[in-house]
Amino acid sequence: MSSPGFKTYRPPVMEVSEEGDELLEVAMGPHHPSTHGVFRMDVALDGERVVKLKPVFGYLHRNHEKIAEKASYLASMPYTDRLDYFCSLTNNWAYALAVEKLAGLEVPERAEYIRVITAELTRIQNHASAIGFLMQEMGASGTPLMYAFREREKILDLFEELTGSRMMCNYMRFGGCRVELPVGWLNKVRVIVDGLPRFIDETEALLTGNEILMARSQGVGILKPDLAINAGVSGVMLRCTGVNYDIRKVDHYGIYDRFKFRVPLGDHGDIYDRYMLRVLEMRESVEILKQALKDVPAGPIMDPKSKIRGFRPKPGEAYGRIEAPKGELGFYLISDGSPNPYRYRVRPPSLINLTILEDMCLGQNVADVVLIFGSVDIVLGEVDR
Amino acid sequence: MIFGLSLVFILTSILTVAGALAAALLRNLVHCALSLTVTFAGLALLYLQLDAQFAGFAQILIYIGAVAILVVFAILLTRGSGIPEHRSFSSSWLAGLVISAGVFSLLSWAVIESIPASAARATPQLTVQKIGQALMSSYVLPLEIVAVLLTVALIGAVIVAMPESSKGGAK
Amino acid sequence: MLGEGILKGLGETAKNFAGSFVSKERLTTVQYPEERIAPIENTRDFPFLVYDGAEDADEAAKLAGLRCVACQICEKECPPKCIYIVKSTDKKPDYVGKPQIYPARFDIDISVCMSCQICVEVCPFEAIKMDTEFELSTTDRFGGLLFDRDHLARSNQHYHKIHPTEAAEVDARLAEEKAKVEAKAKAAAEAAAAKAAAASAAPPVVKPAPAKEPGA
Amino acid sequence: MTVISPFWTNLDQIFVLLQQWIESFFPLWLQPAVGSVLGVVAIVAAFPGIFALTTVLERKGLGRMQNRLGPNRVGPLGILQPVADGIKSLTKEDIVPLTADAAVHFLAPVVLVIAVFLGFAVLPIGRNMVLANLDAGLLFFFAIGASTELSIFMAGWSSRNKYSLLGAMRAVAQMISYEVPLLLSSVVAVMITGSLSTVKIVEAQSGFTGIFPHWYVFTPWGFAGFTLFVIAALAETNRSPFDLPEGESELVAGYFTEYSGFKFALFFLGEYLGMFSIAGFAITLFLGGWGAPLSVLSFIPSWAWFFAKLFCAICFFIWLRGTLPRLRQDQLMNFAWKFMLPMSLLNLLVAAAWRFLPEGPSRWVVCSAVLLAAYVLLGRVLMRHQHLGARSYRYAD
Repeated sequence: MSSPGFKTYRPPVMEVSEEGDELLEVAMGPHHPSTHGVFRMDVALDGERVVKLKPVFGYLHRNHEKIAEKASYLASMPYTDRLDYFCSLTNNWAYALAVEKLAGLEVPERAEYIRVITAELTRIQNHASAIGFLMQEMGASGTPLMYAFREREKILDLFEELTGSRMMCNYMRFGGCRVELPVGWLNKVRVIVDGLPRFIDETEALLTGNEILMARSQGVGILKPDLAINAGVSGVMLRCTGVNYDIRKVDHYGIYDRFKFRVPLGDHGDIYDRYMLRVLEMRESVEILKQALKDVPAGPIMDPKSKIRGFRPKPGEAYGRIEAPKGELGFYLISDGSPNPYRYRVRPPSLINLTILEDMCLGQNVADVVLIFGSVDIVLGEVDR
Repeated sequence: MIFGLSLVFILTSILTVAGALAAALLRNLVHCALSLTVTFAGLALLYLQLDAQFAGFAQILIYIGAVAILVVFAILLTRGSGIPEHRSFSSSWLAGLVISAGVFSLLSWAVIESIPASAARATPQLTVQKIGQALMSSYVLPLEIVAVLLTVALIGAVIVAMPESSKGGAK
Repeated sequence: MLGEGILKGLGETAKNFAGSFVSKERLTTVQYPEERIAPIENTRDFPFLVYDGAEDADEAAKLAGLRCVACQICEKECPPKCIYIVKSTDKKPDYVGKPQIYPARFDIDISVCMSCQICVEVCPFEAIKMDTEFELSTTDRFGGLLFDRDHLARSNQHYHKIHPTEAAEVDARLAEEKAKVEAKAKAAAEAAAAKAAAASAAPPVVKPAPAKEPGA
Repeated sequence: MTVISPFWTNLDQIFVLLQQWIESFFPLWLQPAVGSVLGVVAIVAAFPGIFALTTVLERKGLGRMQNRLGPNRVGPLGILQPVADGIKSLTKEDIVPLTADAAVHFLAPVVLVIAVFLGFAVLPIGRNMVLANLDAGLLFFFAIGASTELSIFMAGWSSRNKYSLLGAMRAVAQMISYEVPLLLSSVVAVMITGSLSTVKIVEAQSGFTGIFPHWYVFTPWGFAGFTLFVIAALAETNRSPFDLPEGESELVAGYFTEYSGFKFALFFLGEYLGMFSIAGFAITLFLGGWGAPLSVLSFIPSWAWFFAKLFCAICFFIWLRGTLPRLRQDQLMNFAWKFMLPMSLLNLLVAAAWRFLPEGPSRWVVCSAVLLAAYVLLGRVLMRHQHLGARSYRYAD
């Protein structure tokens, strides 16, 4: 396939399959109803079977990393909300973790608890939405998506009460959190977390045993463990192939060691496994939240030593990573002592999970390409940065 | 009642003949197939006028429902739906005209011969029940033979359509 | 048994359908223009400048009470650079009475601002806070979304209305600072008075030192 | 039959009396023509009216299933929404692609709507309220049903667009392969009644034992036939789990991608009317047509029962649409040829056995046992063949 030149973009030339009959060239996106944002797939079809698939992205590139090099450390924090705009709090946490490693800041106990609580709430509403969108692709006209959004609204209201904005929280600072918990916020979280298991049971009752869902997703878009590891895939995509790698257990960052939770693993690596893993991870997050909510200590939420303005970390480099809902989200910073970083690099889990899209889609049906793409659960803000 | 024929009969026959002509003369193959369907519909209306309900509905079900779709699919899958470049009339159209005139005259002679005989008897009161009983009693053997024939044809079609790769080893 | 899962799913939607007539929890629609969700206290939309004075003060009173001293920290720290400040040439006394520069011009381009409230965080004078007003649609894409100083200035009472707890803390801190400054000024005044008294008791040969600027 | 007061019988025959009263104004030789014209006008008015009601019902029903309200801005409780949709589709510009084949592009929705309206001719809406009491009424309905595929193909091919071509091919393939189980599952009712006429089928089901009606759906072969008929009907009208042709997620809108304005609305009218006519036939064949569900209630007019059952059928379609994801094309075909066809053939055998077995519980047990065993066995084979099934998940240490 000729790569598009910079001067004129020539559409991919018409391919001829082995049997010699002409391939049907279909470009899915960027205005296709099923791509999560602006993403294009040039798919060559032989009848209904996919012969060649070239993902084309970059439509949402906002030059995030170059801007970060010119801006101060604090000024990049609100931009991290815009990376994976479904989970702004985990993005903030990853960036704050990287800067704390760079500058050697300590985070008080209460801030650590708040970080775990907000991160797990983010994970639940992200997985619920991911399942909802996957079912939407399968044609279930929005009912599972509306179930997910009903719960997501409650969690977003919690975020608004805490940070002031539903999706663009900008809440973490280097060495803690920005604002003290409003009065009664923890009780509201307890009420909502108690309601979550009922929502997960409802979703499972609606979907897990559904024969049509099984027919459409079992054995479709299979990912082999070795390919997943070599491609650097992370998160649910990696664990659905049976590889036991969860950064919360590997890195022991934050205070995850104090909580007892399990990491579900899949055996087949197909779409049904990814769906089930997301459901089981939601249940584990509820367990973590229950344990975390029991003993949130009093105390400061900000390391007194850390300064907001004129923050000049000593020269050096640091790589902070966390288990974001989409996978391993990492920030690599090089500081030369000046108030703005010399190099600011984001390791986007969505982009890296997307590199193996063609391997999963070859030989599958065109209706499944959309499903496989949906099951990877990506957000274009993070893919294009 | 013009020339002893009812108005409705004249209209349907014009429709049928027009459909047949269009099927022969139109350039675009899919248009021909669709006008062929109009002819089948015209035939069905003629049956219904003769109060042969079962024949009329069977005609619609089989010809419009299956044969027309088959013809159209055949045209589509063999990439024949493009506009043909050469003229639709072959060079030896004169010979074609002579042959068709001959066939037409033969047919019309046979029709005229048979009219006096049938005009005497009133058309029998036909109900679907009688057809069913006739099929099951006196014509049961031909029915079964046709059934076997159709099944064999079906299986043959499936084998022809099976992709080469699977025909060899067990898929 | 084939179809068992589908029947369970159907039962689930039926339960949800019936539930939506019964329990409020299963019918979450808020009819926006007529019904509204209770305003959440910490909400932040776009910044506004705080001034100490009456709600319906006129231009001059607004300017007089304006807390902003045009130090341009927020202009430097704002990530998308949507604040534009021009310093004034003369000075006006601030809430403590000390003459301070004020912004002759303070523009925020609402279409660029991403309401990240970093300006609020870095402002040392509690002069800029986040408003909860979100119905800002205008037909004019350029002028309509460029708010100038008078459009941005809102009273402290408004601030108390939208962020009660936060406003109370800010006022407490300002009052405490004001008290400290006055105490210092009073102490300085007494010291000056004591020195003046001592000087008058002593021979009047020495000219009394010029009265020190109160609260310098 | 319990004695029913004349008031109720008049109410039951109100439309028939109305028709005769209007006919009396015309000369004798014109009366049959006027009668049939009135019948046609009634159908053309009633069923598009139900179509309008269904669009609102569908959107509100789906909304309620998804914990939201559904349209309530246009008119009280959103009742006038169809009027708004109608005006919108009328005023929208009707764009025909340049390369499209104009004649066929225009004819496709016309043929679809004509074919679907013809299907209502043989539907018995109430006691002696059927437009054309044909001797082979059911055969007429299936013949007309078969010609709607042609119009879908015309739409898909004439708009000369990759997506609509794929959508049309899928739709026609799906409808053809589901027509076979549809016909076979309805043959069961014909076999027991002994006639193809829809009116006779309804009369055969109109008796009561105790207070329970003799509907076919209450017999084992009837219930199996009914479920097979409904599943095939869903596929025939491209509804809910089988709405693949306009699968939004892959092919933007299937065969009517290139249609806009009123032609697009005509396609929707055609789809919904197809849904009503096939639901009407499911009611006629298996749910006792216009018969009352309980002998006590048989004073209520017959057409009221028909429309009540139609309303329940519509709600069932909406319920399915709100719950089930969509099947893929090849799974759809497998299901038709590997599950529906064998089950409906077996159902024919069971119905034959039912007819020749003596009365009494023995034939009940035999028939239902055979059907249940076949269903469970076939279901398990189908699922295991593609090794589908519930899974258990392990956790890391």
